[in-house]
Amino acid sequence: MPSLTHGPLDVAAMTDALRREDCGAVLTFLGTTRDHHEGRRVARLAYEAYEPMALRELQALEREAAGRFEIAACVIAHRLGEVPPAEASVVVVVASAHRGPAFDACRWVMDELKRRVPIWKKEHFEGGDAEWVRGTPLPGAPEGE
Amino acid sequence: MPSLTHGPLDVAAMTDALRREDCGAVLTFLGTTRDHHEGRRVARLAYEAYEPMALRELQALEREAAGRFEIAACVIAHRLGEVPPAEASVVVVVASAHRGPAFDACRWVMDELKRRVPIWKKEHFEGGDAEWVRGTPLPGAPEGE
Amino acid sequence: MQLNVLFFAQARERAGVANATLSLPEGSCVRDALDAIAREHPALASLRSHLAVAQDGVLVRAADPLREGAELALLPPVSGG
Amino acid sequence: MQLNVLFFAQARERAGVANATLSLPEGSCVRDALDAIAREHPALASLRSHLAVAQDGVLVRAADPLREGAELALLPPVSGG
Repeated sequence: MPSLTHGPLDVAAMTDALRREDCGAVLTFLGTTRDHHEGRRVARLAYEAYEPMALRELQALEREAAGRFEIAACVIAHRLGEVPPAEASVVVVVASAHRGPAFDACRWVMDELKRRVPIWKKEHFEGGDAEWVRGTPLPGAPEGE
Repeated sequence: MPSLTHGPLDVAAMTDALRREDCGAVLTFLGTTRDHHEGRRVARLAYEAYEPMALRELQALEREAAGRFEIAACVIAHRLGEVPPAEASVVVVVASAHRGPAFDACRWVMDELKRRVPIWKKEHFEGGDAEWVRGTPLPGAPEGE
Repeated sequence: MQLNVLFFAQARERAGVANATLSLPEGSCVRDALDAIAREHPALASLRSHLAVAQDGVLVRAADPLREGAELALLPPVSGG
Repeated sequence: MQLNVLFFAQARERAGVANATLSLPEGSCVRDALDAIAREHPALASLRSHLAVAQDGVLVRAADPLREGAELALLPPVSGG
Protein backbone atom coordinates (compact mmCIF):
# COMPACT_ATOMS: atom_id res chain seq x y z
CA MET A 1 0.00 0.00 0.00
CA PRO A 2 1.36 3.44 -0.89
CA SER A 3 1.44 6.30 1.56
CA LEU A 4 1.55 10.09 1.55
CA THR A 5 3.10 11.51 4.69
CA HIS A 6 3.56 15.03 6.00
CA GLY A 7 6.72 14.26 8.01
CA PRO A 8 9.97 12.36 7.47
CA LEU A 9 9.71 9.02 5.63
CA ASP A 10 10.70 5.94 7.64
CA VAL A 11 12.95 4.34 5.05
CA ALA A 12 14.29 1.60 7.33
CA ALA A 13 10.81 0.43 8.29
CA MET A 14 9.75 0.34 4.63
CA THR A 15 12.81 -1.67 3.61
CA ASP A 16 12.49 -4.07 6.55
CA ALA A 17 8.83 -4.67 5.76
CA LEU A 18 9.84 -6.02 2.35
CA ARG A 19 12.65 -8.32 3.49
CA ARG A 20 11.03 -11.63 2.76
CA GLU A 21 12.50 -15.07 2.97
CA ASP A 22 11.54 -15.84 -0.61
CA CYS A 23 13.36 -12.81 -2.00
CA GLY A 24 17.02 -12.41 -2.79
CA ALA A 25 16.97 -8.71 -3.61
CA VAL A 26 15.54 -5.63 -1.96
CA LEU A 27 16.14 -2.35 -3.76
CA THR A 28 15.39 0.97 -2.07
CA PHE A 29 15.35 4.20 -4.04
CA LEU A 30 15.40 7.52 -2.16
CA GLY A 31 14.66 10.70 -4.01
CA THR A 32 16.25 13.39 -1.90
CA THR A 33 16.17 17.17 -2.01
CA ARG A 34 19.11 18.60 -3.93
CA ASP A 35 20.65 21.84 -2.76
CA HIS A 36 21.02 23.20 -6.28
CA HIS A 37 18.92 23.38 -9.42
CA GLU A 38 19.97 24.97 -12.70
CA GLY A 39 22.76 26.79 -10.93
CA ARG A 40 20.73 28.22 -8.05
CA ARG A 41 20.91 27.26 -4.36
CA VAL A 42 17.75 25.54 -3.16
CA ALA A 43 16.92 26.17 0.52
CA ARG A 44 14.04 23.68 0.66
CA LEU A 45 11.35 22.01 -1.42
CA ALA A 46 7.64 21.99 -0.77
CA TYR A 47 5.33 19.31 -2.17
CA GLU A 48 1.60 19.46 -2.69
CA ALA A 49 -0.70 16.68 -3.93
CA TYR A 50 -4.25 15.96 -4.96
CA GLU A 51 -4.12 13.37 -2.25
CA PRO A 52 -6.94 10.90 -2.97
CA MET A 53 -6.07 10.76 -6.67
CA ALA A 54 -2.33 10.60 -5.97
CA LEU A 55 -2.85 7.66 -3.63
CA ARG A 56 -4.91 5.83 -6.21
CA GLU A 57 -2.29 6.46 -8.90
CA LEU A 58 0.50 5.26 -6.61
CA GLN A 59 -1.48 2.13 -5.83
CA ALA A 60 -2.00 1.56 -9.55
CA LEU A 61 1.77 1.92 -10.05
CA GLU A 62 2.51 -0.64 -7.34
CA ARG A 63 0.11 -3.09 -8.96
CA GLU A 64 1.30 -2.46 -12.51
CA ALA A 65 4.92 -2.90 -11.42
CA ALA A 66 4.05 -6.26 -9.88
CA GLY A 67 2.34 -7.27 -13.13
CA ARG A 68 5.03 -6.08 -15.55
CA PHE A 69 8.12 -7.32 -13.71
CA GLU A 70 9.08 -10.52 -11.91
CA ILE A 71 8.95 -8.96 -8.48
CA ALA A 72 7.33 -10.01 -5.21
CA ALA A 73 6.35 -6.59 -3.90
CA CYS A 74 6.63 -2.86 -4.52
CA VAL A 75 5.83 -0.11 -2.02
CA ILE A 76 5.91 3.64 -2.68
CA ALA A 77 5.81 6.51 -0.17
CA HIS A 78 5.86 10.23 -0.97
CA ARG A 79 6.37 13.05 1.49
CA LEU A 80 4.30 16.24 1.25
CA GLY A 81 4.85 19.71 2.67
CA GLU A 82 8.32 21.09 3.24
CA VAL A 83 11.35 18.85 2.76
CA PRO A 84 14.78 20.15 3.81
CA PRO A 85 17.92 19.38 1.79
CA ALA A 86 19.21 15.77 1.91
CA GLU A 87 15.91 14.45 3.26
CA ALA A 88 13.87 11.99 1.21
CA SER A 89 10.81 13.18 -0.67
CA VAL A 90 10.04 9.81 -2.24
CA VAL A 91 10.90 6.21 -1.40
CA VAL A 92 10.33 3.19 -3.64
CA VAL A 93 11.14 -0.27 -2.29
CA VAL A 94 11.04 -3.36 -4.52
CA ALA A 95 11.61 -6.95 -3.42
CA SER A 96 12.23 -9.79 -5.85
CA ALA A 97 13.75 -13.24 -6.06
CA HIS A 98 16.42 -12.03 -8.53
CA ARG A 99 17.96 -8.60 -8.75
CA GLY A 100 17.43 -7.74 -12.43
CA PRO A 101 13.65 -7.24 -12.20
CA ALA A 102 14.05 -5.19 -9.00
CA PHE A 103 16.23 -2.67 -10.86
CA ASP A 104 13.88 -2.61 -13.87
CA ALA A 105 10.75 -2.21 -11.75
CA CYS A 106 12.14 0.48 -9.44
CA ARG A 107 13.35 2.58 -12.36
CA TRP A 108 10.03 2.17 -14.19
CA VAL A 109 8.05 3.18 -11.10
CA MET A 110 10.08 6.38 -10.69
CA ASP A 111 9.71 7.27 -14.39
CA GLU A 112 5.94 6.70 -14.27
CA LEU A 113 5.50 8.44 -10.93
CA LYS A 114 6.97 11.60 -12.42
CA ARG A 115 4.57 11.37 -15.38
CA ARG A 116 1.29 10.25 -13.84
CA VAL A 117 0.90 11.16 -10.19
CA PRO A 118 -0.72 14.52 -9.26
CA ILE A 119 2.05 15.85 -7.04
CA TRP A 120 3.73 19.25 -7.44
CA LYS A 121 7.09 20.51 -6.25
CA LYS A 122 8.00 24.09 -5.47
CA GLU A 123 11.62 25.11 -5.08
CA HIS A 124 12.36 27.76 -2.48
CA PHE A 125 15.68 29.38 -3.34
CA GLU A 126 18.11 31.07 -1.04
CA GLY A 127 17.21 34.75 -1.04
CA GLY A 128 13.51 34.09 -0.66
CA ASP A 129 11.95 33.62 -4.08
CA ALA A 130 10.28 30.37 -5.10
CA GLU A 131 9.22 28.61 -8.28
CA TRP A 132 7.08 25.65 -9.23
CA VAL A 133 9.20 23.09 -11.03
CA ARG A 134 8.43 22.81 -14.73
CA GLY A 135 6.55 19.54 -14.78
CA THR A 136 5.09 16.98 -17.14
CA PRO A 137 1.55 17.58 -18.45
CA LEU A 138 -0.83 14.81 -17.41
CA PRO A 139 -2.29 12.89 -20.34
CA GLY A 140 -5.37 14.45 -21.84
CA ALA A 141 -5.00 18.11 -20.96
CA PRO A 142 -8.31 19.35 -22.48
CA GLU A 143 -6.73 22.05 -24.63
CA GLY A 144 -4.02 19.74 -25.90
CA GLU A 145 -6.35 17.46 -27.83
CA MET B 1 35.50 2.52 1.67
CA PRO B 2 34.19 -1.04 1.43
CA SER B 3 33.79 -3.30 4.42
CA LEU B 4 33.63 -7.00 5.23
CA THR B 5 31.72 -7.70 8.43
CA HIS B 6 31.07 -10.86 10.41
CA GLY B 7 27.74 -9.70 11.83
CA PRO B 8 24.58 -7.98 10.55
CA LEU B 9 25.09 -5.14 8.07
CA ASP B 10 23.93 -1.71 9.24
CA VAL B 11 22.01 -0.74 6.12
CA ALA B 12 20.45 2.41 7.59
CA ALA B 13 23.83 3.81 8.63
CA MET B 14 25.28 3.11 5.19
CA THR B 15 22.37 4.81 3.42
CA ASP B 16 22.40 7.79 5.78
CA ALA B 17 26.14 8.26 5.27
CA LEU B 18 25.51 8.82 1.57
CA ARG B 19 22.62 11.28 1.87
CA ARG B 20 24.33 14.37 0.62
CA GLU B 21 22.88 17.75 -0.10
CA ASP B 22 24.25 17.72 -3.64
CA CYS B 23 22.57 14.41 -4.52
CA GLY B 24 19.00 13.83 -5.63
CA ALA B 25 19.10 10.04 -5.59
CA VAL B 26 20.31 7.41 -3.15
CA LEU B 27 19.88 3.80 -4.25
CA THR B 28 20.40 0.95 -1.79
CA PHE B 29 20.62 -2.64 -2.98
CA LEU B 30 20.32 -5.45 -0.44
CA GLY B 31 21.20 -8.96 -1.46
CA THR B 32 19.35 -11.14 1.03
CA THR B 33 19.39 -14.85 1.75
CA ARG B 34 16.66 -16.70 -0.14
CA ASP B 35 14.95 -19.61 1.54
CA HIS B 36 14.92 -21.70 -1.62
CA HIS B 37 17.35 -22.55 -4.39
CA GLU B 38 16.63 -24.84 -7.32
CA GLY B 39 13.63 -26.26 -5.54
CA ARG B 40 15.32 -26.99 -2.20
CA ARG B 41 14.77 -25.25 1.15
CA VAL B 42 17.80 -23.28 2.29
CA ALA B 43 18.21 -23.06 6.08
CA ARG B 44 21.09 -20.57 5.97
CA LEU B 45 24.03 -19.38 3.92
CA ALA B 46 27.65 -19.18 4.94
CA TYR B 47 30.13 -16.85 3.23
CA GLU B 48 33.90 -17.07 3.17
CA ALA B 49 36.35 -14.62 1.61
CA TYR B 50 40.00 -14.12 0.86
CA GLU B 51 39.63 -10.98 2.90
CA PRO B 52 42.54 -8.71 1.96
CA MET B 53 42.08 -9.38 -1.76
CA ALA B 54 38.28 -9.11 -1.52
CA LEU B 55 38.59 -5.72 0.17
CA ARG B 56 40.95 -4.49 -2.52
CA GLU B 57 38.63 -5.72 -5.27
CA LEU B 58 35.63 -4.07 -3.61
CA GLN B 59 37.55 -0.82 -3.32
CA ALA B 60 38.48 -1.08 -7.00
CA LEU B 61 34.77 -1.58 -7.81
CA GLU B 62 33.79 1.52 -5.83
CA ARG B 63 36.38 3.57 -7.68
CA GLU B 64 35.59 2.16 -11.11
CA ALA B 65 31.88 2.78 -10.55
CA ALA B 66 32.62 6.42 -9.70
CA GLY B 67 34.67 6.71 -12.88
CA ARG B 68 32.26 4.98 -15.26
CA PHE B 69 29.00 6.56 -14.10
CA GLU B 70 27.87 10.07 -13.18
CA ILE B 71 27.62 9.31 -9.48
CA ALA B 72 28.88 11.07 -6.37
CA ALA B 73 29.67 8.03 -4.25
CA CYS B 74 29.42 4.25 -4.06
CA VAL B 75 29.91 2.11 -0.94
CA ILE B 76 29.86 -1.68 -0.75
CA ALA B 77 29.64 -3.92 2.32
CA HIS B 78 29.61 -7.73 2.35
CA ARG B 79 28.80 -9.94 5.30
CA LEU B 80 30.84 -13.09 5.99
CA GLY B 81 30.08 -16.17 8.06
CA GLU B 82 26.55 -17.45 8.55
CA VAL B 83 23.64 -15.38 7.26
CA PRO B 84 20.07 -16.45 8.20
CA PRO B 85 17.18 -16.15 5.71
CA ALA B 86 15.95 -12.63 4.91
CA GLU B 87 19.12 -11.02 6.29
CA ALA B 88 21.39 -9.07 3.98
CA SER B 89 24.64 -10.61 2.76
CA VAL B 90 25.61 -7.65 0.58
CA VAL B 91 24.72 -3.97 0.51
CA VAL B 92 25.56 -1.50 -2.26
CA VAL B 93 24.66 2.17 -1.81
CA VAL B 94 25.04 4.68 -4.64
CA ALA B 95 24.39 8.42 -4.42
CA SER B 96 24.07 10.66 -7.48
CA ALA B 97 22.63 13.95 -8.60
CA HIS B 98 20.24 12.20 -11.03
CA ARG B 99 18.68 8.79 -10.66
CA GLY B 100 19.61 7.14 -13.97
CA PRO B 101 23.34 6.75 -13.23
CA ALA B 102 22.56 5.46 -9.72
CA PHE B 103 20.56 2.56 -11.21
CA ASP B 104 23.22 1.87 -13.85
CA ALA B 105 26.10 1.98 -11.37
CA CYS B 106 24.42 -0.15 -8.69
CA ARG B 107 23.53 -2.86 -11.20
CA TRP B 108 27.03 -2.82 -12.69
CA VAL B 109 28.64 -3.10 -9.25
CA MET B 110 26.54 -6.17 -8.37
CA ASP B 111 27.31 -7.83 -11.72
CA GLU B 112 31.04 -7.21 -11.32
CA LEU B 113 31.08 -8.17 -7.65
CA LYS B 114 29.73 -11.60 -8.56
CA ARG B 115 32.44 -11.99 -11.22
CA ARG B 116 35.55 -10.52 -9.62
CA VAL B 117 35.54 -10.62 -5.83
CA PRO B 118 36.99 -13.68 -4.03
CA ILE B 119 33.97 -14.52 -1.87
CA TRP B 120 32.28 -17.91 -1.72
CA LYS B 121 28.80 -18.93 -0.65
CA LYS B 122 27.76 -22.26 0.80
CA GLU B 123 24.11 -23.21 1.00
CA HIS B 124 23.04 -25.24 4.02
CA PHE B 125 19.82 -27.04 3.18
CA GLU B 126 17.12 -28.19 5.52
CA GLY B 127 17.95 -31.76 6.43
CA GLY B 128 21.60 -30.99 7.04
CA ASP B 129 23.53 -31.27 3.79
CA ALA B 130 25.35 -28.33 2.29
CA GLU B 131 26.78 -27.30 -1.07
CA TRP B 132 29.06 -24.61 -2.41
CA VAL B 133 27.17 -22.53 -4.95
CA ARG B 134 28.35 -23.05 -8.51
CA GLY B 135 30.27 -19.86 -9.07
CA THR B 136 32.02 -17.85 -11.76
CA PRO B 137 35.68 -18.71 -12.51
CA LEU B 138 37.96 -15.75 -11.86
CA PRO B 139 39.75 -14.49 -14.98
CA GLY B 140 42.97 -16.29 -15.76
CA ALA B 141 42.44 -19.66 -14.12
CA PRO B 142 45.86 -21.17 -14.98
CA GLU B 143 44.48 -24.32 -16.60
CA GLY B 144 41.93 -22.39 -18.61
CA GLU B 145 44.48 -20.60 -20.75
CA MET C 1 -25.63 22.12 -11.90
CA GLN C 2 -23.16 22.68 -9.08
CA LEU C 3 -19.51 21.62 -9.06
CA ASN C 4 -16.76 21.84 -6.48
CA VAL C 5 -13.57 23.04 -8.20
CA LEU C 6 -10.13 22.29 -6.71
CA PHE C 7 -7.07 24.34 -7.68
CA PHE C 8 -3.56 22.90 -7.24
CA ALA C 9 -0.03 24.32 -7.26
CA GLN C 10 0.31 27.20 -9.77
CA ALA C 11 -3.44 27.08 -10.46
CA ARG C 12 -4.15 27.50 -6.75
CA GLU C 13 -1.71 30.39 -6.43
CA ARG C 14 -2.96 32.22 -9.52
CA ALA C 15 -6.62 31.73 -8.61
CA GLY C 16 -5.87 32.81 -5.06
CA VAL C 17 -8.15 30.06 -3.73
CA ALA C 18 -7.79 26.31 -3.17
CA ASN C 19 -11.41 25.55 -4.04
CA ALA C 20 -14.57 27.21 -5.27
CA THR C 21 -18.16 26.36 -6.07
CA LEU C 22 -19.15 26.61 -9.72
CA SER C 23 -22.72 26.81 -11.07
CA LEU C 24 -23.29 25.82 -14.70
CA PRO C 25 -26.30 25.09 -16.90
CA GLU C 26 -27.44 21.45 -17.06
CA GLY C 27 -25.63 19.49 -19.77
CA SER C 28 -22.37 21.43 -19.50
CA CYS C 29 -19.11 19.77 -20.42
CA VAL C 30 -15.55 20.11 -19.09
CA ARG C 31 -14.74 22.88 -21.60
CA ASP C 32 -17.73 24.89 -20.35
CA ALA C 33 -16.40 24.60 -16.81
CA LEU C 34 -12.93 25.75 -17.90
CA ASP C 35 -14.45 28.70 -19.75
CA ALA C 36 -16.42 29.74 -16.68
CA ILE C 37 -13.39 29.36 -14.42
CA ALA C 38 -11.30 31.43 -16.85
CA ARG C 39 -13.84 34.26 -16.73
CA GLU C 40 -13.77 34.17 -12.93
CA HIS C 41 -9.95 33.88 -12.72
CA PRO C 42 -8.28 35.66 -15.65
CA ALA C 43 -4.87 35.00 -14.03
CA LEU C 44 -5.25 31.36 -15.03
CA ALA C 45 -5.27 32.20 -18.76
CA SER C 46 -1.61 31.52 -19.53
CA LEU C 47 -1.75 28.24 -17.62
CA ARG C 48 -4.93 26.94 -19.24
CA SER C 49 -3.35 25.05 -22.15
CA HIS C 50 -1.19 23.12 -19.66
CA LEU C 51 -3.95 22.12 -17.27
CA ALA C 52 -5.35 18.62 -17.08
CA VAL C 53 -8.72 18.14 -15.46
CA ALA C 54 -9.94 15.32 -13.24
CA GLN C 55 -13.60 14.75 -12.43
CA ASP C 56 -13.97 12.88 -9.15
CA GLY C 57 -10.34 11.81 -9.42
CA VAL C 58 -10.43 10.55 -13.01
CA LEU C 59 -8.83 12.47 -15.90
CA VAL C 60 -11.40 13.85 -18.34
CA ARG C 61 -11.29 15.58 -21.73
CA ALA C 62 -12.78 18.85 -22.86
CA ALA C 63 -15.92 17.34 -24.39
CA ASP C 64 -16.71 15.00 -21.49
CA PRO C 65 -20.00 15.71 -19.69
CA LEU C 66 -19.99 17.00 -16.14
CA ARG C 67 -21.83 15.27 -13.31
CA GLU C 68 -23.99 17.13 -10.80
CA GLY C 69 -22.06 17.61 -7.55
CA ALA C 70 -18.76 16.42 -9.01
CA GLU C 71 -15.32 17.42 -7.78
CA LEU C 72 -13.42 19.03 -10.64
CA ALA C 73 -9.65 19.29 -10.10
CA LEU C 74 -7.37 21.58 -12.14
CA LEU C 75 -4.01 19.82 -12.43
CA PRO C 76 -0.91 21.67 -13.69
CA PRO C 77 1.99 19.64 -15.13
CA VAL C 78 3.12 17.28 -12.37
CA SER C 79 6.54 17.26 -10.72
CA GLY C 80 6.51 14.65 -7.98
CA GLY C 81 9.51 12.59 -7.00
CA MET D 1 61.89 -21.42 -2.22
CA GLN D 2 59.13 -21.39 0.35
CA LEU D 3 55.52 -20.39 -0.25
CA ASN D 4 52.51 -20.06 2.00
CA VAL D 5 49.51 -21.64 0.25
CA LEU D 6 45.95 -20.62 1.15
CA PHE D 7 42.99 -22.85 0.33
CA PHE D 8 39.47 -21.40 0.07
CA ALA D 9 35.94 -22.81 -0.02
CA GLN D 10 35.83 -26.18 -1.86
CA ALA D 11 39.62 -26.17 -2.16
CA ARG D 12 39.92 -25.78 1.62
CA GLU D 13 37.42 -28.53 2.30
CA ARG D 14 38.97 -30.96 -0.16
CA ALA D 15 42.51 -30.27 0.99
CA GLY D 16 41.38 -30.56 4.61
CA VAL D 17 43.53 -27.55 5.54
CA ALA D 18 43.17 -23.78 5.21
CA ASN D 19 46.86 -23.20 4.60
CA ALA D 20 50.12 -25.05 4.11
CA THR D 21 53.79 -24.37 3.53
CA LEU D 22 55.16 -25.41 0.16
CA SER D 23 58.84 -25.87 -0.73
CA LEU D 24 59.81 -25.68 -4.39
CA PRO D 25 63.06 -25.44 -6.38
CA GLU D 26 64.25 -21.91 -7.19
CA GLY D 27 62.78 -20.60 -10.44
CA SER D 28 59.49 -22.49 -10.10
CA CYS D 29 56.37 -21.08 -11.71
CA VAL D 30 52.69 -21.14 -10.74
CA ARG D 31 52.13 -24.40 -12.65
CA ASP D 32 54.91 -26.08 -10.68
CA ALA D 33 53.22 -25.04 -7.45
CA LEU D 34 49.87 -26.41 -8.63
CA ASP D 35 51.54 -29.70 -9.62
CA ALA D 36 53.15 -30.02 -6.19
CA ILE D 37 49.89 -29.16 -4.42
CA ALA D 38 48.04 -31.73 -6.55
CA ARG D 39 50.51 -34.46 -5.54
CA GLU D 40 50.02 -33.53 -1.88
CA HIS D 41 46.23 -33.24 -2.15
CA PRO D 42 44.85 -35.63 -4.80
CA ALA D 43 41.29 -34.69 -3.72
CA LEU D 44 41.84 -31.34 -5.45
CA ALA D 45 42.24 -32.99 -8.88
CA SER D 46 38.67 -32.53 -10.16
CA LEU D 47 38.69 -28.90 -9.01
CA ARG D 48 42.04 -27.96 -10.54
CA SER D 49 40.80 -26.77 -13.93
CA HIS D 50 38.42 -24.35 -12.18
CA LEU D 51 40.93 -22.82 -9.79
CA ALA D 52 42.35 -19.34 -10.21
CA VAL D 53 45.55 -18.50 -8.38
CA ALA D 54 46.55 -15.25 -6.71
CA GLN D 55 50.12 -14.48 -5.65
CA ASP D 56 50.15 -11.92 -2.85
CA GLY D 57 46.59 -10.99 -3.73
CA VAL D 58 47.09 -10.54 -7.49
CA LEU D 59 45.79 -13.05 -10.03
CA VAL D 60 48.58 -14.91 -11.84
CA ARG D 61 48.82 -17.33 -14.75
CA ALA D 62 50.34 -20.78 -14.98
CA ALA D 63 53.66 -19.62 -16.44
CA ASP D 64 54.17 -16.69 -14.07
CA PRO D 65 57.23 -16.94 -11.81
CA LEU D 66 56.83 -17.42 -8.08
CA ARG D 67 58.36 -15.09 -5.51
CA GLU D 68 60.21 -16.33 -2.44
CA GLY D 69 57.94 -16.11 0.60
CA ALA D 70 54.83 -15.29 -1.44
CA GLU D 71 51.28 -16.05 -0.38
CA LEU D 72 49.69 -18.26 -3.02
CA ALA D 73 45.87 -18.46 -2.83
CA LEU D 74 43.79 -21.13 -4.56
CA LEU D 75 40.52 -19.52 -5.59
CA PRO D 76 37.55 -21.62 -6.74
CA PRO D 77 34.86 -19.98 -8.90
CA VAL D 78 33.47 -17.09 -6.86
CA SER D 79 29.88 -16.74 -5.64
CA GLY D 80 29.68 -13.60 -3.54
CA GLY D 81 26.62 -11.40 -3.37
